Amino acid sequence: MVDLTTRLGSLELKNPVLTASGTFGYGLEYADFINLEQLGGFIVKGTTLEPRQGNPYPRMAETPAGMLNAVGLQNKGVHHFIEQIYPQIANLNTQVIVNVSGAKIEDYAACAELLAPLAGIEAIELNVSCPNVKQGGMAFGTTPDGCQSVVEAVRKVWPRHLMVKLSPNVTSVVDIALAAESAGADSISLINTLLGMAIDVEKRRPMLSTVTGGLSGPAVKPVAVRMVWQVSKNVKVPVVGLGGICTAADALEFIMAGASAIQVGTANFVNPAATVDIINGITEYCERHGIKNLDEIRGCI
Amino acid sequence: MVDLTTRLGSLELKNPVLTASGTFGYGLEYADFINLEQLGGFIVKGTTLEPRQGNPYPRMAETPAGMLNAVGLQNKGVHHFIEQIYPQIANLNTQVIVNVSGAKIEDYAACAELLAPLAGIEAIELNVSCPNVKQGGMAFGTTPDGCQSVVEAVRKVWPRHLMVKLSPNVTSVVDIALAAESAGADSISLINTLLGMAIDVEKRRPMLSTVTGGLSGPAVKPVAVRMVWQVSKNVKVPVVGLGGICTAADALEFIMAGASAIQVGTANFVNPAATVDIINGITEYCERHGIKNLDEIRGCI
Amino acid sequence: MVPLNEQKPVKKQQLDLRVRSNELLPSGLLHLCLENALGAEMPAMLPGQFVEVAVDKANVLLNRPYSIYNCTSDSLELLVAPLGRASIALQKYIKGEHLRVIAPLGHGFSTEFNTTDKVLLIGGGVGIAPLYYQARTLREKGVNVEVVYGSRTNPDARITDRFKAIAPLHICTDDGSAGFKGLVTQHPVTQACEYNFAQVCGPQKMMESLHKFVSAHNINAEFSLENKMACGLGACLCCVENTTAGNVCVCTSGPVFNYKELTW
Amino acid sequence: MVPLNEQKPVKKQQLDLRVRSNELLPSGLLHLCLENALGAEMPAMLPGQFVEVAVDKANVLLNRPYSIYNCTSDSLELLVAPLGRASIALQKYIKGEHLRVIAPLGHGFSTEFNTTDKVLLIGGGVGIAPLYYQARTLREKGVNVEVVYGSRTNPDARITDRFKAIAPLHICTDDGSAGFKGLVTQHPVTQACEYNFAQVCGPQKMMESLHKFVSAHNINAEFSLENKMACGLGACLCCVENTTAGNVCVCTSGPVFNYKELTW
Repeated sequence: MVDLTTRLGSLELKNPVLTASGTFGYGLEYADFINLEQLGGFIVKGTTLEPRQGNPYPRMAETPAGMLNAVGLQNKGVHHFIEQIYPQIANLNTQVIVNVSGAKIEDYAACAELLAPLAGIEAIELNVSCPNVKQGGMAFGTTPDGCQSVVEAVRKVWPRHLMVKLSPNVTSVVDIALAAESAGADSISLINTLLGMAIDVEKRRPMLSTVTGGLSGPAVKPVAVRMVWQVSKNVKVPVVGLGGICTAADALEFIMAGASAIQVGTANFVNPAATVDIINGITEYCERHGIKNLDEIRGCI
Repeated sequence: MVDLTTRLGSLELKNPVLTASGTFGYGLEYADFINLEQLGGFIVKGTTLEPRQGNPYPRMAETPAGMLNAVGLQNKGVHHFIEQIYPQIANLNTQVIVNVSGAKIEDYAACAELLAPLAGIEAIELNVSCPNVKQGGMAFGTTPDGCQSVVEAVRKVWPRHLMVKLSPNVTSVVDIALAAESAGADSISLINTLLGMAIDVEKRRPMLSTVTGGLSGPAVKPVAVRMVWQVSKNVKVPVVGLGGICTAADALEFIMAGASAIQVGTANFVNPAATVDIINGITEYCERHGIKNLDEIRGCI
Repeated sequence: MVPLNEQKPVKKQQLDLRVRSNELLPSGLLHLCLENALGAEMPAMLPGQFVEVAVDKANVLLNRPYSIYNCTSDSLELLVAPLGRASIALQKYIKGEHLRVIAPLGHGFSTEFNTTDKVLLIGGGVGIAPLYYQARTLREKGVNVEVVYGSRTNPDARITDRFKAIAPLHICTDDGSAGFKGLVTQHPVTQACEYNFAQVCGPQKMMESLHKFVSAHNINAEFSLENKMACGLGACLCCVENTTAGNVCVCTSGPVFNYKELTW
Repeated sequence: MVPLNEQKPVKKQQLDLRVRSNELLPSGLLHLCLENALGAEMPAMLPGQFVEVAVDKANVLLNRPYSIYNCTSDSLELLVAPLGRASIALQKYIKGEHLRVIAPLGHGFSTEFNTTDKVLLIGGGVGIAPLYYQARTLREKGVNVEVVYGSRTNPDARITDRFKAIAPLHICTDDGSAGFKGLVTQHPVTQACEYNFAQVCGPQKMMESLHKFVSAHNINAEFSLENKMACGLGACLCCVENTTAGNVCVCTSGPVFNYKELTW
């Protein structure tokens, strides 16, 4: 019997499969396709203190084995989440993690503080890496100091598990991860999207209203696995890997590279049951290889 | 009539299509498939002062819309190039550019100095961005200071066109480009490969002998176009774009993003006539759109 | 938001469908007829809803949204303009081959009307596709419906015959090769305004000019949009339309919008 | 480097080939027969050389190298083990479909021998593929040749019959279901050493043990390697083998190497 139970420090997951913020709505969008309670957990879309309209259309371009997006954190704000969404998902028997984003340090902290009283929200994921907002977002994620200051501010007001999501658009992701860890992160998730761009050469204009956007999907997986491997060898807190995971084999790559858990992102757009397929695939792999617990292979590279 | 003649400062190309170093051998490997003199030019494989055996096998892994390599600059050294290869390609009516790599600044300079007397070699490309050698290579390409010191040293001994090839594995590629420019680069080429990794989960081991390697191919194109766009908006010297170019449309994306010329890399492995197909495709595009000279669309984004 | 006639949400499903027929029509449109590979009934779908199709042969990452041309208890028909990489690859699917389809998706056209209502369906190009299923549905409900179909050139009899069998069809062509020569907006039936509800699907330019027209004449209308989308489920937030209620997802709040919601 | 018998370089070409037949043999191997889509003659290829095939249906980036099972003036035959993504997708190609093929590539087996020479070809699994073309070539030159073919289980008659028609064939199977039960190294014909040249293609483990054997018995031998490669043209430098001359490309210096070059 395979036991997929996964511990991220204080946070217990029934299996290592989470969903990436911004690819799974509030979970409810996928309830027709899967039983949400089968997941290790799901991370709801980037939530900010104030509502945000996001960037203008067009926001999406498909690229080879990937996609660019420029959503720009469209969301109805943390109050909407607390009042309208939380009651619908609070009682699910799975971890519901809120992705917290912002443009200013105070906004991150205020947002986290508002979430702190919510029973059942055992973790937030701090998005210091969104490439699609002009201020904040990725700016905090590209220097150790910037990262540290946001994490410290949120650490003061958020009492439970604090996951920090890093940008890959840096020279040394390990330095940023160490800064997040020293500032009190309980886990590190990576990678957010790579900054990219595409042009419609027939129309001679950018594919995105914002010109540049975030690249995700299978195309980025090799970069993501590399960064997860580098970071997990250098921090003590658990690492959550994401970037192009579509199959159980993809998920296992991240786990062997050192990830304690993984997030499924773009694949949710292609196959709404991707998460459950991956959970089943990991179980099947473990049975075939006589693995009782993922600790046997985690970080084996 | 479409005129594809391209000027990179002092360097004149009959069209903007070059080949990326390490993907086209010494050109001769492709002579069965294309007429090398149809190319704007070709950049021969990374050449170092001393011969290098490169990294152990396995050196390659295919990834979604991309490939990882860990060749590690295997080459027979600059003396071999000068004595054995140069005589075979010197008289071709196309630009032959030598990619110069090294582990130490003195090696770069010594290598460039040995090439300086070679008539017909109008340009070298300085590789400050190879991810697959332990010392040097990418290390020089990830800080403005590192980049500047290599470029300055080579600038002193290399009298003709000096192209500097940058790594994408940095927080701000513009800062590196500006350093290269201020140190005397005549053009900037980018991107070299993204540092990536892949794992064989059935065998539970890395796909590459070196664990990490350089990611190339269509997967990286959005990152490359973005960086070319950023750099070309910020430097005065011409920019040469590369990263996943397989078709004329891909090449035109880079040109619209601001590239003066482009390099075809991984596509040479898939279609040995890719370069000529791209040249023909650019001409066809220009005819269809009534474009007489690529200046009309260059940097239009 | 001006609500569309209320639509009970239908459970979304991933379906394993099999090609029953796949035919390239003379006009260049592709007519694809799918059946449930498992022999089960096709789930109920509403006119104006759409489906997402995984076009494996296209070597693309994302599924592609196509509107529902027709749907019965055992078949789903699509009418596709093979212009993009995925839709071109759709031509390669032959009878018996399988396609993974997510359906039904989105909010369709209003279908509840009074006997005094007169509905005009206006389609341009491949935008005619969802209007057949809508016309059929309205006729089955006894609603008074006519159709204006704009096409660059003489449209496929295979398409027009189906419409003619159920409702008056008015054809416009750009080149005058059939019916009225001119744009759907200029067609006498459109201009006469003897209808109190228009339902529209077609190229952006056509829809914008019709939006102006119905606004000026105070005719209630619905427009079916086709913004580029990644998921079709309301998760990716890529297909947003800037409506009177701000940016909303075309895939879930639409693809059909009341004209008063649109800020064109 | 110990030179192979001299081979005049053959011009490499990109070919548009058409599937003449594609059959999955009972053993699970795929037998693909291709013809020139332009009606032209197949370019001359040497036994032991290989081709690169663009398997579009596999949705992979790189071409795949396959050894040449047989080659005539109007056909190219491949024998493929459908285990990887690309080779599995090769099964989907039906008669009349096209494949882009780059050929011929690499340095093949030696074919110039004296009448006193006795050549033993030893193949394991799908490694038997290039040995048929080699056996045929040697027989046409009147060279004395025998074949040892190791297979997990009873091999395909479609393969063995072709060999039997031209040379003595000795079968070994792991499970004893046909011929000698055991490894090719253990086969009496291999052990007897009544040959002065061995040409080998098969799994790495088998080749290494034969390398040890021929080295111990001072029998001249050639081994065909299948290192992972990107281009097949000597440009990517990915498929290197660490030989006595250092890292050399299997795609151009090989795939066939003399045993003295190999550092196993």
